[in-house]
Amino acid sequence: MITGTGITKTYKQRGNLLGGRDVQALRGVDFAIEKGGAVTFIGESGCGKTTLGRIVAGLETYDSGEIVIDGTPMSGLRHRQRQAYFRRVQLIHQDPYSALNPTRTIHQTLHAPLALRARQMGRSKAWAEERARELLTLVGIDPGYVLPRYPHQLSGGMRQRVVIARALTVDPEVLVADESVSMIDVSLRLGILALLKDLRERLNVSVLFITHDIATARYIGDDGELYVIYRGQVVERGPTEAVISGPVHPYTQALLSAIPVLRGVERPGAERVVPTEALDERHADTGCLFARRCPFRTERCESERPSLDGTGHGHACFHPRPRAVIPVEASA
Amino acid sequence: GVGRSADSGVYTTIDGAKQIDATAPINPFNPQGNTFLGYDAMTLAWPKNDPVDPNRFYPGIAASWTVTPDQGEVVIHLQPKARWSDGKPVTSEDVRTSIGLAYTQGGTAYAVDPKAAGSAADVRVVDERTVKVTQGASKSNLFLRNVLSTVVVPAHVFGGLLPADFWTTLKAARGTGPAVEQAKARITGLAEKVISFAPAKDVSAGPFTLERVNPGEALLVRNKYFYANHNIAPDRVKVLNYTGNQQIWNYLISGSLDSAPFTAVPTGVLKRIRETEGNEVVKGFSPVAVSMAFGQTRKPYDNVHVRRALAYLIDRGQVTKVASPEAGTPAKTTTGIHAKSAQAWLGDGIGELDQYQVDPAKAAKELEAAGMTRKGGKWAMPDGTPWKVEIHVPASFSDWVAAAKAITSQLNDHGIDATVLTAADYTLYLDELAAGKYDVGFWLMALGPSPYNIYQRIYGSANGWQLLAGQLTHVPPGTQGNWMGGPETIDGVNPGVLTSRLNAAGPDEQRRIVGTLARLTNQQLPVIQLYDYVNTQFVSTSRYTGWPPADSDVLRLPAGVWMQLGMIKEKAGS
Amino acid sequence: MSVTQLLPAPATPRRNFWRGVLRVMRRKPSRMAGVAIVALFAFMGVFGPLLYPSPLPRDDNALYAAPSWAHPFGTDFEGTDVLALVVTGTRYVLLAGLATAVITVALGTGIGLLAGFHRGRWDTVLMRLTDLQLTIPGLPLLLVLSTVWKFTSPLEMGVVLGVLGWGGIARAVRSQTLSLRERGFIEAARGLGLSTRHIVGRELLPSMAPYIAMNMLIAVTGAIYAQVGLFFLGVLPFDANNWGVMLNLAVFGGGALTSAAALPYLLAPLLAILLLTLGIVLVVDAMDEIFNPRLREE
Amino acid sequence: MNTVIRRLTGHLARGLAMIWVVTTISFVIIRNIPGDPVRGQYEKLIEQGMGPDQAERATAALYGFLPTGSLWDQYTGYLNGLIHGDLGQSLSTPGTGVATLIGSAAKWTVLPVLGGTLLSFLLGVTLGVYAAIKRSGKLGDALAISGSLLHGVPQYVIGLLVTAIFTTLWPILPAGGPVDIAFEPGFNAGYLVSLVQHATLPVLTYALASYGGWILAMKSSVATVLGDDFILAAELRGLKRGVLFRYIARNAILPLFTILALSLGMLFGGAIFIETIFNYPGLGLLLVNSIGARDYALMGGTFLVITVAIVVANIAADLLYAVIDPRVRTGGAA
Amino acid sequence: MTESFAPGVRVQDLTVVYRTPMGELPALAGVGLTLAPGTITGIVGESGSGKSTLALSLLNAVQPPGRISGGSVEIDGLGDVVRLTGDDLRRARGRQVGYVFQAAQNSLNPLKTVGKQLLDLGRSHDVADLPALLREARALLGRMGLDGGRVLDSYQHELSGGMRQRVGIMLALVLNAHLVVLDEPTTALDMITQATILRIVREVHRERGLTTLIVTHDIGVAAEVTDSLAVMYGGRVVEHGPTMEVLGSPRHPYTRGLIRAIPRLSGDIGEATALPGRPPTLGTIPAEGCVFRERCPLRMAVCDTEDPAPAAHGGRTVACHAVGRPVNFAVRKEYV
Ligand SMILES: Nc1ncnc2c1ncn2[C@@H]1O[C@H](COP(=O)(O)OP(=O)(O)OP(=O)(O)O)[C@@H](O)[C@H]1O
Ligand SMILES: Nc1ncnc2c1ncn2[C@@H]1O[C@H](COP(=O)(O)OP(=O)(O)OP(=O)(O)O)[C@@H](O)[C@H]1O
Ligand SMILES: [Mg+2]
Ligand SMILES: [Mg+2]
Repeated sequence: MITGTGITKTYKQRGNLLGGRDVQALRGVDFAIEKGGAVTFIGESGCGKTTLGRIVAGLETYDSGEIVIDGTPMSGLRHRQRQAYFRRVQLIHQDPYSALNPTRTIHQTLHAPLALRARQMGRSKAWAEERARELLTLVGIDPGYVLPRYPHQLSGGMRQRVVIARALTVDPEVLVADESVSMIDVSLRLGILALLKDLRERLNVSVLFITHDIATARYIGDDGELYVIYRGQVVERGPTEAVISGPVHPYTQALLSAIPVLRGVERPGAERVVPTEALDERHADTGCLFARRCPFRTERCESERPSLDGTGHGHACFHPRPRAVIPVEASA
Repeated sequence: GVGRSADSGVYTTIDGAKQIDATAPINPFNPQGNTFLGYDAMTLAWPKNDPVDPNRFYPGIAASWTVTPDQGEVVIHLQPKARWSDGKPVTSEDVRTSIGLAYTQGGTAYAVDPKAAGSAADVRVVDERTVKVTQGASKSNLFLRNVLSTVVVPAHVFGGLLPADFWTTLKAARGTGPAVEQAKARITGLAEKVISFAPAKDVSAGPFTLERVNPGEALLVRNKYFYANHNIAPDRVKVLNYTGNQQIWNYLISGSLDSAPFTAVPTGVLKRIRETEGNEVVKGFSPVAVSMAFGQTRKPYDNVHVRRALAYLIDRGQVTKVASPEAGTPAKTTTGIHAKSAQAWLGDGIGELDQYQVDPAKAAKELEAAGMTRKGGKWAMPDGTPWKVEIHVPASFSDWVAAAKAITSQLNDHGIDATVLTAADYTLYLDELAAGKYDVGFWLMALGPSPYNIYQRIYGSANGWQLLAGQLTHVPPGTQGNWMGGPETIDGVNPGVLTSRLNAAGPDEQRRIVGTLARLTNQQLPVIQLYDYVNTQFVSTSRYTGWPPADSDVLRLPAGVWMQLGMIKEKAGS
Repeated sequence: MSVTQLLPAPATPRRNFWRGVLRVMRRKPSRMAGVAIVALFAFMGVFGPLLYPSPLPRDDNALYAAPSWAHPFGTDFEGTDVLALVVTGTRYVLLAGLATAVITVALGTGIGLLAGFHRGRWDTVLMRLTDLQLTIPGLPLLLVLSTVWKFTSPLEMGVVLGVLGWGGIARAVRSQTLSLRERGFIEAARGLGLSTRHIVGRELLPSMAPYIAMNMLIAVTGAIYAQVGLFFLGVLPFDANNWGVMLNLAVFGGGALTSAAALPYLLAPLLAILLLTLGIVLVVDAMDEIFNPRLREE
Repeated sequence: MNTVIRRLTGHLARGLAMIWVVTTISFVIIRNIPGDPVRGQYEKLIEQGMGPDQAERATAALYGFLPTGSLWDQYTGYLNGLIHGDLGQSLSTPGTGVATLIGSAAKWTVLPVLGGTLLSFLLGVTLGVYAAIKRSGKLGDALAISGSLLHGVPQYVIGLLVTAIFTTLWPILPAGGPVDIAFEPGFNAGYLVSLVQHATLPVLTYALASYGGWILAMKSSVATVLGDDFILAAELRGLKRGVLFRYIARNAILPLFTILALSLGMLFGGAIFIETIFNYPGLGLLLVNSIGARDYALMGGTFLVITVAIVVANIAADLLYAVIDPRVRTGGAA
Repeated sequence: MTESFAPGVRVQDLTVVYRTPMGELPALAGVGLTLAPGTITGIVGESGSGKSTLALSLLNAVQPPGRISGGSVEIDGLGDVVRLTGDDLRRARGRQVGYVFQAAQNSLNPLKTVGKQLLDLGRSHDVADLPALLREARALLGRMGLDGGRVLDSYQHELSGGMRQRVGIMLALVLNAHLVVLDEPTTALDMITQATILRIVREVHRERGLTTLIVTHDIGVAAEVTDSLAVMYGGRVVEHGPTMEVLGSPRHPYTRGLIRAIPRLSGDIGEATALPGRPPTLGTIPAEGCVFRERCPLRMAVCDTEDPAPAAHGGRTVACHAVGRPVNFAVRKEYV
């Protein structure tokens, strides 16, 4: 169980003297990842999803807030101890092409962490070998084929599976999957999504899924939680299915409206929310962060910032209203 | 023809004494100064190149002179028609000012310290064109030479450098009492000002004046007021800069030089030079020899047998052939004197000396006498450790490097392990040599014609004898530049004392001393004389004629002096 | 999973690699020539001095002899065969070159890795140092240094040249490290808790190895040239023969630039340098292609 | 512009620090050089036929003003002088300021260095474009290999070969010196022709020695740009070949300008071999000569000037980049 | 605005090969495709199926080491583009055929402002009235919701991804081209921007009367904007027909599999499944037989030896041996 409260992060712009604006990537984000649960973050480009994922994986520092892993607050710990905790969170990179060392075979890639693991747990070398095969089988590829090969000899889907297998070598509790399927061919995407779902069930790992394609969130687990993040703030949160079928925040609705409709299979929803203008980091951050782009904004929105309310399906909006923005099946 | 100065009336040459530095002032007291001896810089007289007599001269600014037998008093009569290039006459006052300026620089004849041998005690203007210079108590037989070598500069240009009270200060500095040091300091304190003085333009009493200079060349034009203007053929003189011999070779091959100073030259290059139309080689006497010298405090060179053995193994003819076939003659033997002077100094005495012909058997015997042993074809030190002869030379002297390499090759042939080690430059070489870091190094010697100068190179400061303010002292090896480290006396003879006596001795005594020192040097071999330099010069007959013949006594003088003496004539038809 | 699926370990990729090498070589015969040239020089460096009697024979009657069958490049000022001088001089030259390369590469790689990997304050300090090294004019400093310090052995020479020449590599390795660091696999290794030693030694270095190897070759040539140049200028004391000494003696002693007689004496070491450069250029050209990722796509 | 000024101040501060460090290092090294200018001068006088005593006194007078005091005093004195623009007095050319000597040498270095570099830059860049475009052809290959070869061969090899060819085998050009003295300096034909004649071989050597580098740099730069999407995009928009060529050239040459600035700085120090071989009186030769004469002040000064040239070139290169590349100029992410 | 003339395009038997270490391999093998005048046609397919190659072929712009080795591309008013060379070809590009590049993010010269590049374009095509061109460009940009003046004064790095893409479209249309090829116009843009761009494409298409070809690997994108849809696999067009029909009742087993593999917002999650196997690359495309057979649930013996020829089925062209057989089709249909 990992919880985060009030996580903020500001990137200081260095080197670039003229554009010397700081970027507030996260503005007080709360989240909780249950053991074996699934949490999805969606949002537009640049709204802080990756930053959050990296913070959770311990690869990035944060300015304030607290992350608690299994009841232990991280802020009190020394660097080394913290690292040990964060080892339980493994990041799966977006790009399976750069996530594997091109000069090492899959065997070598998997062996390094497993050998370490074997030493830590007092197991034999043979165990490490066996475990490598086990993990590859678990992620659905043939160890015999894959082990002696170099990454460039594998397809994107296979590589992504290898990356997942590598993350599993340390028996993590959480997998952070940042856009893990966006670079994989359409025909193979579902396979990876299904694998992640499968791992949740079989190994009881939780998955923190980061994407800008909401549809994929459904395939990680319909029992999961969905967080819609905008300019570093969570604007809507709730059970995945509930948010998708009944979005109340105009931003969520805009995101859902933008998803192309598979005409012939689906019909567009009755309503559609289109932002009044494009995202611009330079927009003022007084009031509601979305106000400038919101077709439903009122004066209040421009002066006051709504906060995320309640538990369960919550939102940060002064004018929440469900709208039928998502497409419906053509046959229905 | 690039570089070929085809335009008539231009005489192209090189000043062997210095590299041209365009930023330096037109000032003969500055070592880099842009004045050229014989062309625009004049001395009172020009020394002849006599193998034994240093006191023979051609007239310069001085038309004539008289000297007392003990050289106590020199009276100089200036050229009656001498004028500066701005038309002003050259007067006795100019000479006196020049001597005053020389005092600030510390010439031998013009040492502030009265005890210094051969320094002038008094300078008196007799009349407009007559000056009298008297020598102090500590006499030197080189006094005349030194006085006549005085460079004369115009008082109306340089005079301001001397403060009004200069002569009284000088007198005070040469006297006794507490004020002496202060006065001395004031005189020497002028040195820097004199050296850096930069006249706006050249005012010369010589046949030419400097027109302009750039980093590569200097251009001099005729001085129409020169007293012997009818003797001067060229209208202009171009002095080329050089940084290495090979540049001179290049100029010669392209035929652009009318005359070139002494240069060592490899045979192949000489052939090319000769192929150029008009080029001729003139050879004459040069009172310099090169030797291989030993650090006698270092083993095994402290042992005279070892030095003799090496002398028996070195084929000087071969060394010369490799190193300097054109500008050297193999040393007949080691006397410390150039072979040509030796004939005059020693006469038949030479025959009694060991010639050190190549003789491996004798060498082996000498080595054995020194306790050296032969193991597997290689000679080893008496204690059995390997012996390696390391010969040091400065990298910039190509003939020395070649000679040293030839010697090591020969020694290697005879079972002595030998290598050449070079020093990056001459300065560094001298420094390390003086610090006693070398076993064996090359050394210039036999600097005639004065016998004192000859032996000073062997039994002078390099060997521990320091002559300061007329006082001779001996310092132990390894200190104050005593790198040769020879014994202070050998068989009751103190060579240093004898050498310093040469300074003041009369002709007979000089001959006796030289004989003793030559024998001693031949037997003890503090150095092994390798080859004697030949003054090899190049002239081109394509534009000018009237060159000095081989062995002429003007050969060491600049071509400007040849012109003054009326030798150089424009070639008919050119 | 059945046991039969145990595949022989990574034999295939390795064999592919060598096959790739061969193919690259064969594509341009000039590359073969390059390898042959480099091999020739290596051979001369190792066995050259053994091929001739020591000391080298001289012929007093053939000073600066013209090229002939007996002396393909003529003889020098004391009648020694010039070719023999070039061959026996190779060892010294190569040794100093190698020493320099090792030091340059070790220092450059070490500092570059350290700076790139640790970033932050380390990076700032090390990069300032690198800037400094790159700012100091190397050749002038060498000239000045050569008067203070006598590089009596090729190794000493190598140390100094190395200390004066690591900056370029350090900077390049740092930027490589920085870019590799951003690659997922380095981050993943850190996330897995692998040791820094593992990450640097097993993940980073192998990726940069070809790059470093090429730099090393280039450093070797650079060092050889600097060293030969110093000998040529005559600022280094010399005791053994080597190419730079030959150049110096030919130009300043033999008048090679003046008379054709000594020209072969000058040209022989010049040709040796040209040939060695050519060899190395061709080999680097081949390496460039061998290690190019394009080749891995098969 | 703001960016440029801010960059400039930062660079200046760092550049000054760098110069200070280099100055200090060179000061320490130079003061530890063995070899004594006094003894060198003494032996020189002896060789010129001066008597030993006379030579001794003459040198004493000459070097009466050698730097004295502890190393630290000399150092602070030196730095103090530097701050006031005083590089000290030359020992080998007594009475002349180091600054004067360097100034007159620098102008001779600038001429061939600039000429040679620009010539090779133009040549190399043109051929580099060609080599990149004809990458797979025989000629392109030959160009690339010859480029690498010339780039790899040290300057002095080229210098020596050039000299051997043009002054020995086929003597058509003067072998040394900066200009024939026979001509009045100034804007007259004879002087200028002579100037050019004398500079030809050094310029040629610089050009040959560095053009290979330009070929390589330009080739790889063009290859990179050719691989860039916008070139294909421009082609697909039907832009004329000339326009397309300018797109490629401008983008490819941009990174080379900074290298150009840097190499100009480096060349001040790299001129040593060429100036020695051609006896060209520039900074390199000055440095070599000052070392031979143990002229500490001149050595330090020359070294300093060479360093400053490099630092200035570095700054210039960066600013140049900032000025000509809009991505840097307007402060966007590149 | 001039009266619209939307050209038709007929691609016949187009073969494009790339030179690789293993010899010349075909990235397009005998592709036939017709773009009806005034329609938006989409090409979808996985990575490496030859979409970009086909798009480039429309401009005879296949880049080395590739070359068109056979077939023809007839464009109304231009003739066979494959035969065009030199200046004729150059003028056709830009003036008659507009191309929006796959990586439009980097399709602008970083050293020149958009305006300057626009002028270069005008000069290259001998536009006499450059001010008018600028006005037209500003109008187009304004149409796409941008401040034309500001954009023309901007460098590439000063524009966001969506803005760059719109500039790319502007440059493709500003010379009044009536055939526009867009290669992956929305890849690397986020959802909301993508939706905007797609809307613009659709509107501009209608307003200017264009024939448009959109290449994408995202079927959703194609579904949003296209009238007809071609599905590519391994260098072949395996199915082509009206978009609604192709998506609503796919005939080719690959099309079917592809649609089923798309994660969707509505519908039963359990229905979606990934295609087994992996898409072929140039080196792994089978030399003979059906290219899809390795992953095909309907594989038959004939598939191993014979490459199915495209055949018309109603308004559609399908290249599959199994599609001719109603039995199989009926059996499978129950699962769709
Ligand atoms: N290392 C960094 N330095 C400076 N700014 C950064 C850094 N990393 C991210 N940012 C900025 O922080 C903000 C959030 O970035 P982040 O990568 O977390 O967004 P994201 O939601 O993952 O976007 P995308 O969907 O494009 O991946 C962006 O404005 C980005 O420019
Ligand atoms: N320059 C090239 N050299 C060799 N093969 C190439 C080259 N360009 C493309 N190919 C190959 O040609 C085939 C078709 O490539 P193409 O770029 O047309 O595919 P695509 O459908 O556009 O894929 P993507 O969706 O990745 O853009 C691929 O298998 C690809 O590997
Ligand atoms: Mg992200
Ligand atoms: Mg594509």
